[in-house]
Amino acid sequence: MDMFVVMLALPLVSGALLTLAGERAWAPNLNILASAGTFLAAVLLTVEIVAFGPRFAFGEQFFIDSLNVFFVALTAFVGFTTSLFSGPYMKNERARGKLSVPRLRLYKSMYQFFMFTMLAALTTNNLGLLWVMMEAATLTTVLLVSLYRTPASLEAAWKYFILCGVGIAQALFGTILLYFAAERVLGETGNALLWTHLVGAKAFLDPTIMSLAFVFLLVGYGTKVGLAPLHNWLPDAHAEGPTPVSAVLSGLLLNVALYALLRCKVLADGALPAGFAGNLMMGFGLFTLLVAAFFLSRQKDIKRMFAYSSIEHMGIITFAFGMGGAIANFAGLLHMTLHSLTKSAIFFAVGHAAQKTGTQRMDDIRGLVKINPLIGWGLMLGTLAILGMPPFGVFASEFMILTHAMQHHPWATPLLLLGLGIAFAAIFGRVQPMVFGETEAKRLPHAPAITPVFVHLALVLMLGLWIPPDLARWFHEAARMLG
Amino acid sequence: MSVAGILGQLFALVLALLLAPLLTGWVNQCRAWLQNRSAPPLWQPYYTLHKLFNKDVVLADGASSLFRVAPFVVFGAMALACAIVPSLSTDLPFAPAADALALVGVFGLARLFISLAAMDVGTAFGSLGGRREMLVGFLAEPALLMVIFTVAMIANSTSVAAIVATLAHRDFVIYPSLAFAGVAFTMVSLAENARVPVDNPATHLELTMIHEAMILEYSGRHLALIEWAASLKLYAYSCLGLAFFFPWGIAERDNLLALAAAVPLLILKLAIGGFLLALIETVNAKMRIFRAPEFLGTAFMLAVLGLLVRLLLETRV
Amino acid sequence: MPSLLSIDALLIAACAWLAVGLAGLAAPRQARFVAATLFPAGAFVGLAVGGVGLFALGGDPQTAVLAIGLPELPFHLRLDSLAAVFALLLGFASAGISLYAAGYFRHQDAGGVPGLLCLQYHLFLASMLMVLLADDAYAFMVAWETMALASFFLVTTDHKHGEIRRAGFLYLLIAHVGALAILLAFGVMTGGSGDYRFAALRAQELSPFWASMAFLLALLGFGAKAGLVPLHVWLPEAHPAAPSPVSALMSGVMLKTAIYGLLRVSFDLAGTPLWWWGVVALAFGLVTAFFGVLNATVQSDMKRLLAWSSIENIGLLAVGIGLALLFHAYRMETLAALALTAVLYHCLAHAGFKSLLFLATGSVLHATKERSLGRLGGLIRRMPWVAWLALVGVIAGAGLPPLSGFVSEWLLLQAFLFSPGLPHAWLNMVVPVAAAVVVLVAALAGFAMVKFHGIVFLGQMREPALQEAHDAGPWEKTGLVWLAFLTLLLGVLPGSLILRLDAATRQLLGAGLAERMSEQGWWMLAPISPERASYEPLVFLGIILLSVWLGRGLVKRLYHGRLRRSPAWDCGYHFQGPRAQDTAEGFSQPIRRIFEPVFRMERHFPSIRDREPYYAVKVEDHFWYWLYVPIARLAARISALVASLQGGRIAVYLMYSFLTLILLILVARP
Amino acid sequence: MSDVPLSAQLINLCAAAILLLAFAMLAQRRVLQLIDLFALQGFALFLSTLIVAVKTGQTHLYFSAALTLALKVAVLPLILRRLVQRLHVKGEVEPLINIPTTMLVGIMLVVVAFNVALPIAQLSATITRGTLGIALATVMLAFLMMITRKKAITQVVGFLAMENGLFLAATSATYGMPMVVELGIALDVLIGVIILGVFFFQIRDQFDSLDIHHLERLKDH
Repeated sequence: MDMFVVMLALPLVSGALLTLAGERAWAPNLNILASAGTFLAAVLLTVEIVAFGPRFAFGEQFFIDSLNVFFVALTAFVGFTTSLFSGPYMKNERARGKLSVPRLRLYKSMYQFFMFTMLAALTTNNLGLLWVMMEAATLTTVLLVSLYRTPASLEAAWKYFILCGVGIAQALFGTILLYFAAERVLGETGNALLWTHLVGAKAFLDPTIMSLAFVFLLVGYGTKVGLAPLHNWLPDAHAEGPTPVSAVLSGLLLNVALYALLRCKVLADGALPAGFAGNLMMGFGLFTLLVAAFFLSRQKDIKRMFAYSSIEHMGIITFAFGMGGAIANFAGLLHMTLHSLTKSAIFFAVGHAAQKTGTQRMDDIRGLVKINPLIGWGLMLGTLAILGMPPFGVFASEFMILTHAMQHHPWATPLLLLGLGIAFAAIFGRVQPMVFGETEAKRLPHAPAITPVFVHLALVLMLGLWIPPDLARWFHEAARMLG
Repeated sequence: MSVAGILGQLFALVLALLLAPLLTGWVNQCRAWLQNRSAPPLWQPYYTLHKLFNKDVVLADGASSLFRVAPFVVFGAMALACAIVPSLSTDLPFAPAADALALVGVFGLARLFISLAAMDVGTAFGSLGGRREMLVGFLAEPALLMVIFTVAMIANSTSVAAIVATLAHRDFVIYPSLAFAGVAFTMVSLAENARVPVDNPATHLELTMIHEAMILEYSGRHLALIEWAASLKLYAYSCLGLAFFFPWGIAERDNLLALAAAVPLLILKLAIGGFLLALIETVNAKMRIFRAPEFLGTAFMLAVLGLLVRLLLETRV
Repeated sequence: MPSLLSIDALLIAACAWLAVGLAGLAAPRQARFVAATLFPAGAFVGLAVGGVGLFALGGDPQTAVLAIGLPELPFHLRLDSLAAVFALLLGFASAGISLYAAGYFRHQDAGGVPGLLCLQYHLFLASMLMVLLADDAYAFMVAWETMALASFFLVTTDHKHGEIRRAGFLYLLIAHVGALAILLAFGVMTGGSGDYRFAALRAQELSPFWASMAFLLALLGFGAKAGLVPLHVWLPEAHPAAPSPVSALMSGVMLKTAIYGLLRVSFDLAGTPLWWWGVVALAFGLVTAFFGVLNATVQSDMKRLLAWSSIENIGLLAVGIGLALLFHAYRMETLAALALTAVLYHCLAHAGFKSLLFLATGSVLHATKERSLGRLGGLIRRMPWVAWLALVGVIAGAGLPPLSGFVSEWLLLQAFLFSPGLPHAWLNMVVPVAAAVVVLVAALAGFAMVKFHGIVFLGQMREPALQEAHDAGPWEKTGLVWLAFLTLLLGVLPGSLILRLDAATRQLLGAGLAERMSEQGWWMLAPISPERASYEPLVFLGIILLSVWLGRGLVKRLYHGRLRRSPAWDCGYHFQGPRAQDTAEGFSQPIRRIFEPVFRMERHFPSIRDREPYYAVKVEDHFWYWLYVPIARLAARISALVASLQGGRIAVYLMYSFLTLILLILVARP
Repeated sequence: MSDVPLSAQLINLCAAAILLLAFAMLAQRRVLQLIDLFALQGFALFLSTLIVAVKTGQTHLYFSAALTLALKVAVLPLILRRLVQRLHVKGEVEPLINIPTTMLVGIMLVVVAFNVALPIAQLSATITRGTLGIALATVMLAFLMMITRKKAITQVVGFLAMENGLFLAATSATYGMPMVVELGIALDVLIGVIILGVFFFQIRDQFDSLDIHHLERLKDH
């Protein structure tokens, strides 16, 4: 059985099933089961790729190499843990009367469709299809963001839809330009959008067209990544949607958008003088980091704050890839991985915390360790991890990024440190009083799923102290592919 | 370390223990004369000590063990100080035990204990006295150390014996820095020994006193030891001043004749010093306690100035 | 070649600490098990660490590479003499503190899960050990930040109180900013080679400018951890907030790791120092010491008083480092060794007596539930053990002979006495005068210490509840006695230890005091020559003890030993109560008056018209208002400006995208 | 111009018509007329795609043309008109910036777009190279329209107009994207519009209006 087909088919089929399922008793379990199956298939696929090297699927339309297979595994993993988390979470939401049964159904099916779009976007070999899947991902998540149908969630979803729609339209224009450039080299064979062909011909692509194409792609996918000043949709969407959605938005969607951007950067690097794409990305990255850092201190809503934190980290990662080179790319990939794991863990903890206290306003959340020590410590450790405190792994990647920047772009280091310092002050100053202190506890009807939080954090801790050699090798290979 | 040296050291120590109350008595006598009072006998301090030793110790109810230990520690510290300061000879086997910096430490240790003891019983006077003593101390101590710095830089040593040996037996050179240091030292000595204008040993007026306030609860042998220690302190300071600024006549190593000559010379110098002290106490008025920091601050500044003069004028770079 | 290298032994010790900590998680709520089994085990490991440190002093540097860390940069470890000195400090000080903690945490009922506390505590110890062993920037940073993190959790153990949370936040924030500066310093020191092993940093030849940048960044980073003014604001908040054993660990040991880092960078990694580095360190040190001690004297909370006193001591250490750097820069290596020995010795001394004092406050706190000096007093009658052992710490803290504090101060002043020999036209005049400040600081420290001991332990009890106080338990006593013993040992036998410290100075400077000192007797401390200066604490102590003993004996023999008790003299006014004693504020009134501009004071004076007249004084830190408040305001202003980006209007958002696009199209040309 | 084949001339004409319609939309205040103009633009797009298909003989371009006709000329305007009627959107659309200024900015954008496209067009082998500039200009004008309009529904029309511009670029300038991609794009657009429709109802339920100034609550300022 082709694991790749299984992996893509499972979410698609179960999504359809869940749409039809109605409120059957097995529906939540199907959601988890499908996610688990997808994860399993992804693991097997990863093993296969690691063992036998890259491969195609569906003709040349899909291509799995060492760069994307790991993202596939990561996506499937976070998708799986998020589905675990969302089980009790959504039940509690239902019990609190925030969601009706049809909405729950919508949530589950859209969740599976979303997973499908993510996995398809990651594995497709066709840059046009990549665009299509990104757009589809937007569409599925728009419905998820507006799930509560509150004025605020509608507004957030509307902004998300319009801004990302417009943004991604620019990416389409960029893709068309790319096709335009590739056609002149590869001819009208229909292969002109296939990555495997493009990458071979990248040195012959016309620089004038490619520079314009890259600008459009950067603005387009950059909107989705959340680069400032294109980020405005992101905090709204994260704050107003259900927490599992925030977790996958931060943990997966941003990664996939960045992945798309990276693929484009490789082509641009081949066609354009060295540093053109990289400098643009470095500039955006730094600007994003600083803007997000200053935004952080003004936040009152906990999910909104962590959304800005995601923007901040996307800035760091973009900066890292902008620098390029083996170490920086390695660090960027590592940081993407760690950010996904950590941020989703944080959102899990935040979700439970917000449910327990009945609010997302940080000033009203106090004494989480008293309410539930595991949630409290999960949030505390997650926050410290995302802030780059050793021994958690985020520090490892930030260390590599910082040291690489010091070596090659010393001017940027003070700015990076400024951003990190301000972010630390802002986030930690907010989280600490929430975790500690006194409170009146309240029990929830369904026990929270804490395991995903600590599984994620344990992985993050491990990566800070020890990166398995196989993983390191993969990172190296992927980093080399990125140039 | 010779037998003669050890004997000389012991002799100096015993002499200090014996002479110290006499010096106090002498100063009191001079002061009485200068103030047109009829003087107490020269031996009065000895009578007082004897009387106090004979009396029972009356301990305040709350007094702790620290209160009882303190007089002995203070006495021991002062005895040590007297043993280190060369009064007769520079051949002191104990001298390496503590140099001039450690000497200041000894005084500090005594001060710490007496202040703590003062606070022990928990009367208003005691803590007031302890606080004021520490106030005087933290200002006087640095000034004293700066004086020692100046002198130590001249002698290239902090060992008191070595300093005296250098100063006494070198060709006569005028050190302007020593003038500053001398004035500062005098001011510090006045403060440290609870003399007018900083303190008045003869009064029990609560608003002004320092030393007496601290020992208000002491009686019997404890008080005797403290009074004796106070005399020893005055003696030690006097000898230190003499050693630094008028070192002539102090015997050198293995010179018994000089040692024999040093004793009368020392007594003479102490007598003159005591008279001058009485004179200072007579012509000055006790100042308000809040002026004391200014007084001692001046001493500190003068000492620092002395050091600067030493560095600026007397060293060749 | 020994079968078990010292570095392996230390690694095993670190693992043992971790294991002890994790064992705490196994039974998180069983205070008795955690306290009576795990903490003594930790103390035992501490003793072992100290012993290994002592053994490794003077040995050849040993290295190890662990299989963890980054793929290109696994953890490099190295144990050399400098690290050994601090391992010695860590081990022996923590042994006493852990023993004490075994008793203290047994009945610690307020706040904190015992098992969690145990984990954090031992993680803290293990990470400090790893800081000392780290031989590459990554390992160092990981250990350094883990140490900060563990201590942060310990500080916020009792997180019910808002002020403790704020203290913890401030602490971690400044520690983190400092860590970023340290990281930057390492980055600068690589000189663009990208090699972060310390061996590579050592080999790197830096231009004077970059070397100076590295030094200044290190001073900033380590200074933030150590509490150099103006980065000290967290210290008087965080140290008192922690449970007392933790305060002891932080003040006694953790601050020294910052000193270790500063020594490591400025003497070992950054190359030959420039002369003005010394001046910078000296200046910061002087300001810190002076500001610290003045604030120590005016505190009304016993633990804050000690915390400020720690700032003072850090200042003195920085002064010593500055002096050593100055001598080192001018190649006067023996004198540099003298100053450096003073620094190392003071680290050890301070670790002993400050831990002792903090633990004593722990006992007081435990017995009385009271930290404010205004409500303590007379505890020597209920807690004689603690009071007398604290007196040992107080004497050492006041820098008085014959205890440990005096030795280092004495060495430092000796070093100052040589500063006129500096071959620089004005340094040789200014630096000796700096000694005046050091001396003033030392004298003021005495004032603070007398205030501490006198008001807490002596006098009458200011509150009736204090009658209920009880002395420390056996574990606590053992810990206190151990630390007092160390303080005494360091005080009376400096010579032999300084001979061992020689290995560290020799490693950093290529010169030491040993060859001169070994000529003299072991009881004697004469770093340069006995004619120049000498100190024999044992003789010193002997004379004092002898005269106390002789005095007692003789007086009893010649006269009598009679003793009566009667009420204290009340001047005929028998309404006097404990309230008539000096308060903490009253005691320090002269200091506030003399040094008024140094403090930011808010005073309320009673007036005739007041219905209920009262006097109040609040002393605050100027630096808070000079430095931190403006920075916070600036950040808030920028944030407000940036936040206008997110104005809520979708049309404006679209315009941002549009303008970005247009701008890029027009500007970004290959 | 005589050496330019007729088909190319026709395509250029269609492209020009699309640009003209884009300007007209920018100037149009009434919602229903705006939708009409959008449908007209879709028709022009259909024509140009058809001509390219005929000229090049690529079958999937016929398919594209059919899709354009179905979606952009028939279905989408129909849905939009329905929505406007069902939701009782007022006829007048008050722009945020007055129309003459908008037009002025629009002209400048066209200049920019042409300038940017010029070097690329010179490289192009296809005869319809001028259309790339026009497509870019259309995209930008649509963008401008979205920025300056207050109603949610006009923003959507702007969004769709932008899609038209992209489609023009995809078919005319490059003679069509691969089939899969075009299908995908079309599907996305369709789903998007359906979701939008759902949205409109939700928004109106919540706010009793489709004015986007209700959607300005989430902010940090």
